[in-house]
Amino acid sequence: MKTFRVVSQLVRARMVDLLSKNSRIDGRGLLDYREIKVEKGFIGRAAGSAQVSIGSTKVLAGVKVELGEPFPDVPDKGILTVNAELVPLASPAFEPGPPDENAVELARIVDRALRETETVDLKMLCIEPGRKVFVVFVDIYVLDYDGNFIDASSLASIIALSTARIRRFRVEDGKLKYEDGYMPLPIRHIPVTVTLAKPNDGPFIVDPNLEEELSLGNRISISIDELGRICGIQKLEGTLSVDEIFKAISIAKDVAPKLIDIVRRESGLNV
Amino acid sequence: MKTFRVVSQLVRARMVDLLSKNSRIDGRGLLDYREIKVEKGFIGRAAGSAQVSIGSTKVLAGVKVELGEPFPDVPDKGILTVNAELVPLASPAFEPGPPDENAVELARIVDRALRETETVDLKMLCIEPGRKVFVVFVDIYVLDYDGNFIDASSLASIIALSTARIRRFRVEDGKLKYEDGYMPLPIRHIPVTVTLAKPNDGPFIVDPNLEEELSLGNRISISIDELGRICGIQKLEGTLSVDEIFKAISIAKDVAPKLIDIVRRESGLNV
Amino acid sequence: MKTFRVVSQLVRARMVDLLSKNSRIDGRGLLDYREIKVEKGFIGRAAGSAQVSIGSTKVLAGVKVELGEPFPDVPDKGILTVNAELVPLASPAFEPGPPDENAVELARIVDRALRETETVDLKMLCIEPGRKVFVVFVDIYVLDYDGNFIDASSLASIIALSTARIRRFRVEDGKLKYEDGYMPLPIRHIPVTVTLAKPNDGPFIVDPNLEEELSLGNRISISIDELGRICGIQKLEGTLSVDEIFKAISIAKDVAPKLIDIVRRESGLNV
Amino acid sequence: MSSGFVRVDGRLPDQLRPIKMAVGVLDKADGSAYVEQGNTKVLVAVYGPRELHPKHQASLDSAIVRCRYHMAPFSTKERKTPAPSRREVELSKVIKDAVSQAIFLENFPRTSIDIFIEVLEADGGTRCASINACSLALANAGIPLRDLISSVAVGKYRGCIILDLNDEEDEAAEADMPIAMMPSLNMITLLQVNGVLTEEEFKRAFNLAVKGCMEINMIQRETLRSVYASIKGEED
Amino acid sequence: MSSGFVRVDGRLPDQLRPIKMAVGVLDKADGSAYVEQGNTKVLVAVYGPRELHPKHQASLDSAIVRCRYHMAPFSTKERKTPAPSRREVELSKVIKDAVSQAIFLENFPRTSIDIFIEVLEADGGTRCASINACSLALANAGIPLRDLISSVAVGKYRGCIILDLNDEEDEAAEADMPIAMMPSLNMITLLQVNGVLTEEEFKRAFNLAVKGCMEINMIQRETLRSVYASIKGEED
Amino acid sequence: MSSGFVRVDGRLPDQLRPIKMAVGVLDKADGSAYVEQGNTKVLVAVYGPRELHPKHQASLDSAIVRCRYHMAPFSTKERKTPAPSRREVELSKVIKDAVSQAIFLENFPRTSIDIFIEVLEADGGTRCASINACSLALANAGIPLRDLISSVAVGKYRGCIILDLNDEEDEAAEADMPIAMMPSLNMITLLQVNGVLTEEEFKRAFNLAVKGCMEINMIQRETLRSVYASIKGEED
Repeated sequence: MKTFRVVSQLVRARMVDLLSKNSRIDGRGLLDYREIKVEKGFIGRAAGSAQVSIGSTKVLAGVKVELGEPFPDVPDKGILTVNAELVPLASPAFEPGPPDENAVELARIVDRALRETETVDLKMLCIEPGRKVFVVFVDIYVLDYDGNFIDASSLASIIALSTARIRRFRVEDGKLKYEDGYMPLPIRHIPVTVTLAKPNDGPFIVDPNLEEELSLGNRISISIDELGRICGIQKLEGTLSVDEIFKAISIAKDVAPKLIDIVRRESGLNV
Repeated sequence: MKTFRVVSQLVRARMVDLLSKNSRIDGRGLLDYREIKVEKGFIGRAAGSAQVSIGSTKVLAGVKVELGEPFPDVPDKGILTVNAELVPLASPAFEPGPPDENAVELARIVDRALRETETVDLKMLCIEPGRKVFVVFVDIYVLDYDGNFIDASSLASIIALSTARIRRFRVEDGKLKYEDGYMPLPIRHIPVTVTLAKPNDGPFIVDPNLEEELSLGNRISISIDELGRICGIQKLEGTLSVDEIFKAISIAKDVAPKLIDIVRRESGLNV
Repeated sequence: MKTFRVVSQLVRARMVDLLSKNSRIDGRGLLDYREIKVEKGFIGRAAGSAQVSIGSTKVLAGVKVELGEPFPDVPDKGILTVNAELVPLASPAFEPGPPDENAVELARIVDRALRETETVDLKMLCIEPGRKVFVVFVDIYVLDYDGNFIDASSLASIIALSTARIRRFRVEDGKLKYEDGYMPLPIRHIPVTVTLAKPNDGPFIVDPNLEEELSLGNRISISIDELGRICGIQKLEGTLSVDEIFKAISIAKDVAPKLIDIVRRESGLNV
Repeated sequence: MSSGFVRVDGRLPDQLRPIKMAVGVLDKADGSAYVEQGNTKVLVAVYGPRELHPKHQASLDSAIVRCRYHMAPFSTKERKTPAPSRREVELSKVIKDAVSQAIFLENFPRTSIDIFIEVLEADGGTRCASINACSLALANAGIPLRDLISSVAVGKYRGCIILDLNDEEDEAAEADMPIAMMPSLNMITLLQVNGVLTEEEFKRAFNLAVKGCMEINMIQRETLRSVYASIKGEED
Repeated sequence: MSSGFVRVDGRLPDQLRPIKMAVGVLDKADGSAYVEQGNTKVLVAVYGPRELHPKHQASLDSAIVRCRYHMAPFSTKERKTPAPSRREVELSKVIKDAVSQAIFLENFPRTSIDIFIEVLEADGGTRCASINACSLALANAGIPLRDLISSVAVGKYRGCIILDLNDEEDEAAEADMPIAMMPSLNMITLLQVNGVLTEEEFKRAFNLAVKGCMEINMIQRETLRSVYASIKGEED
Repeated sequence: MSSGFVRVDGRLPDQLRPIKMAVGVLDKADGSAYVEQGNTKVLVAVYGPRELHPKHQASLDSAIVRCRYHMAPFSTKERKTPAPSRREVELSKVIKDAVSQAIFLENFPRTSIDIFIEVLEADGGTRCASINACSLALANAGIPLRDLISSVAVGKYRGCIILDLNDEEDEAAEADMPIAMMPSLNMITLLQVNGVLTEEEFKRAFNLAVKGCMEINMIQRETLRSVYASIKGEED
């Protein structure tokens, strides 16, 4: 990533000063997300898709389901694979080419929350153990980058997965038989990710915008599922004290249900 | 591609002035090719090969035929694949490395004319549908670049294909049986490509040399087969009016038979 | 490789002057190796491993043995493959990335001596001809580079191979059956490599350190096995006269037995 | 021409698919546009004119245009791997060649104008939709243009010349021919023929394509006008 | 906590594996360290602060840190191909983020500090062992540090919170959580959770990890002290 | 030596294959040469001395030589993929090392001399034919040389030492040994042994190779002389 335009010292000072008064540069409360908009299903060639905007950050996630071979060490499970691209449309700081460390980290954060909660029941996607399974591809496209692409990507991915429809099938003696109509993927949980940032001296905020990301120096992403369980943490830039980390988790647990409700509303998912 | 030595304004002005008098900087008529020389079959390890010189532009095409698997969507056909390399021997502007956009465009122009006319009868190259077919590799090597590598490559490719010899075979119950002696590939058509260029105000020429390519600004490649059919067009640099395009096609149709005659003469092909 | 710090003219002059008096800048005799230390078997996940230090040059070689398919042209033999990495820990001149020409040359020099002498009896590593064989991977890691990584790599590789242990197996009707315990790889020879260098006017030395490599200009690596046979030569930088080459071989034959003794001592190999 | 032949999606031979266009859809890009033609969906961002790194690639007397046409993995029937295919490399070049013609490059020496195209869904005509979107995105970036560039494909399908092929038609077509033009200047900036056509068929197809470009040009102009009007409205 | 639960290798839940540390193990690097935790073995070299090429990547007001975490082909159960995996790319980044926090980067504008990590054998906890070694190698290179960084993983294994997982435990664990901290400053510089934990489990695990880091920090300090002492000894 | 042993192609053990050489065969290159030895065909172009980009790779006190040995996909029995193999990387290096020795590099500081080799057909001895062609192409480019470099391989084939192996012989040989030398200076610039030889066999093989190089050198000189003569002729 190229360096971003530097945020001026003045803006940074004003931002920190406002934070000390529990207020933010764009008028939000400390623990408020920017407006979240969801548009789902508009990529007809994908099994599922969702475009999530958080303020002017915009992420499109698409789900494709194809046949493939299972991994040798888990012969009786389908495969889930998450890929992220920071396409150069989204920011003057993104460049064409294979995923850089930021794109890889993003994909792996989203992947881990889905994988560790067993959100997609991969056993249901096995056709012939050791030979043929369904492969679920989640492709994340960051289209417009104004900060916090992690939460937007995580949200777009779980909505795309939980609204995806594949051809109805059954398995008979290890053979795949398609039936009429469509069915959802077997989705068991709703993990979402909450990203927090803070200045060295000052309170946590959630959903940092780009200026805040560039200014505040300390950032952490926490994934929480609908049972309130921690299903992923990634400390990003900076340092945090032990107490600050406990505080961050407590905030994330408070905030996550709002994101989970969005997923439930968009998908009709009943978990 | 690195930038070429710039053609001086003087040369360019003189070139355009001459063109307005229906004359060219190297004395050719507007619709004349430079001298075309063909040397065929000199790569013994290739099934077919041809080196075509057009003036000092020199292209070597080689054909190899190997066994492979068909594409899943056309299980009963062999495979034709065209690859082009602008090797750094040919020009100070060419650099080592994987094919750049110019090499890819060249390969795809040649490929399209062969593929769309079904010049190689790929059905004849199927051995066991869905499992085993012959793969025909056409590899284009631009060895010396003094303009118009497209026509030279197209000509070298069709001559290499139509003079190629493979071991005589028959297919019995999906099994390949080799017989004594050699046989030609099943070649059904003779597509050739005619490239034209023109200044913004001035007439078309065919077969631009390097100085003309760099100076004239507007260029188009038109593929024509022995039936007079258009089997490929690629507008290259610049812009052309509707009438100019119709004019270009008309010229290409007039000029193509001379190239087709060369192919017939070299290959003995009777189509 | 980036350019190394240049050795000062003064050091170089002193070095050549000393050589003319049969003496070296670090006090060694012309045909003496620096101290050679071997630590073997310390990578538990490798079938065999050896770290060889020659002075402060340090190379770690690891051997892995896995199942794979034989090459089509030698269906009844296992596979030996040698890979070398000049990891950037070892020198300010090494950079991360795929092996450069120096790493490739190193791997191929070590590979050739092992392959041409049939040091590993690959016929013994065939399980089912044409389908299943053992693949022996030798991975060379140059960890600290103070000159002469070729001899150190060659020595580390043959010690890692000759001390490797794999699960005891037998083959019954083309099926692999594992038995209790471990067995060595079938090692038949002990090829080692001796690298020599010389100034344009002056005598040969063996085992040049980094300063000598950078200063002396002419270098050659000669591989010799326990039968005194030449099993590989690579002239590296510079030029040598015909007589000088004969001289170099004669020195290498004199010096090699000391290296071969080290291998015998470390491995208990009885060839 | 519309001789009773009805197409797989019910259109007449000379009928475009439904079109949606929008500009300024991205926040960070200097200009952007979104175009839908039938199910084909493309998003384009323009950055520039901006300083070029590395500098030795810059041109002393004009801007250079860089263009990347890229397909999202979920845009195609089978998932597309993200690494650029040869087809994408070629289309990046021909789109760049087509679009550059409209830009006053000499106004911006030593700079680059970077055009990034993402095909979000591919159902035929993606290069044409891309060019239409590029044109809007360049205008949206405030880059002065000789003319808007409008693009559409025609083809020969079961012997009939048809306009604006979708993917199903494209795959079965005897020939497919995308063109792009500057309608006011009547200049062609892209022309490709994939397939076999007689000269007479080519002329008919070409004329139909020109007619299609004119229609698309109207929609492009309307799209920009409505944005401009709304901006003016806001200013008032 | 050490409630009688005995682990695959006989350790108690809160027990570290045997640790070996050494510094200055490489001749050419500006600083280096070797760390063994159980069977996990890592070697780290530091080059810098040094001039940065290409120069436009340099920062005018601080050093930049570059870090490569790489696994030797023979370090893993199945041979690892030398090309960097996505996992290695991510770990390079998180280790860089963790370690940079301790360096006075502003002291070395326009330079790079390059950290090269080779995992020689991987038996769990490689990123933590790497961070421990980085810290020692930076100190060995004479680069002034805010604090040593100490790192260890904890995990939930069959319902029990355990310290310093080996590979067998890691693969079977319900959750795995590497942390790194600057113990004197009580600041966390790396924290990842892979797996599912309740908030209460997280707190227990986290506190155990902090305790582990403190133990490791003692060994790091002892390692540096003994070297320093021996150098002093030599000087005398 | 030529003890009645007859080779697969009917040659005597110490007999070269038929050789064709030509210089100035390419129009755009600064120097070029084409060499055939038996069925092996190589084409070489030289560009330079020319300015080097990026400049930080340049050397202040000499030219640097860059060399690419590359095989055409149709040059080999099985089609070769265009991406460079490890063998091609190694041969690029050893050919560069062999050829550089003849060039007065110190005459052209800050420049590069770029040598591009394409093997058009490979039937054994491609590196030697390449070196022979490089030498001619460098001379053709007007670059002053210490001496022409001449190269040939020898081998041990069914116990017999033979000269200038073709591919069939090479694959069956017990040892294969390419050498290159500057005959007037009697200096060896390339020497490789692939295979197993006793010291006595090595000496016999080596002496045969030197003899072969001398023969090739005559043909190289004749090739250049005839060109020079014809140029002189034209001038007259």
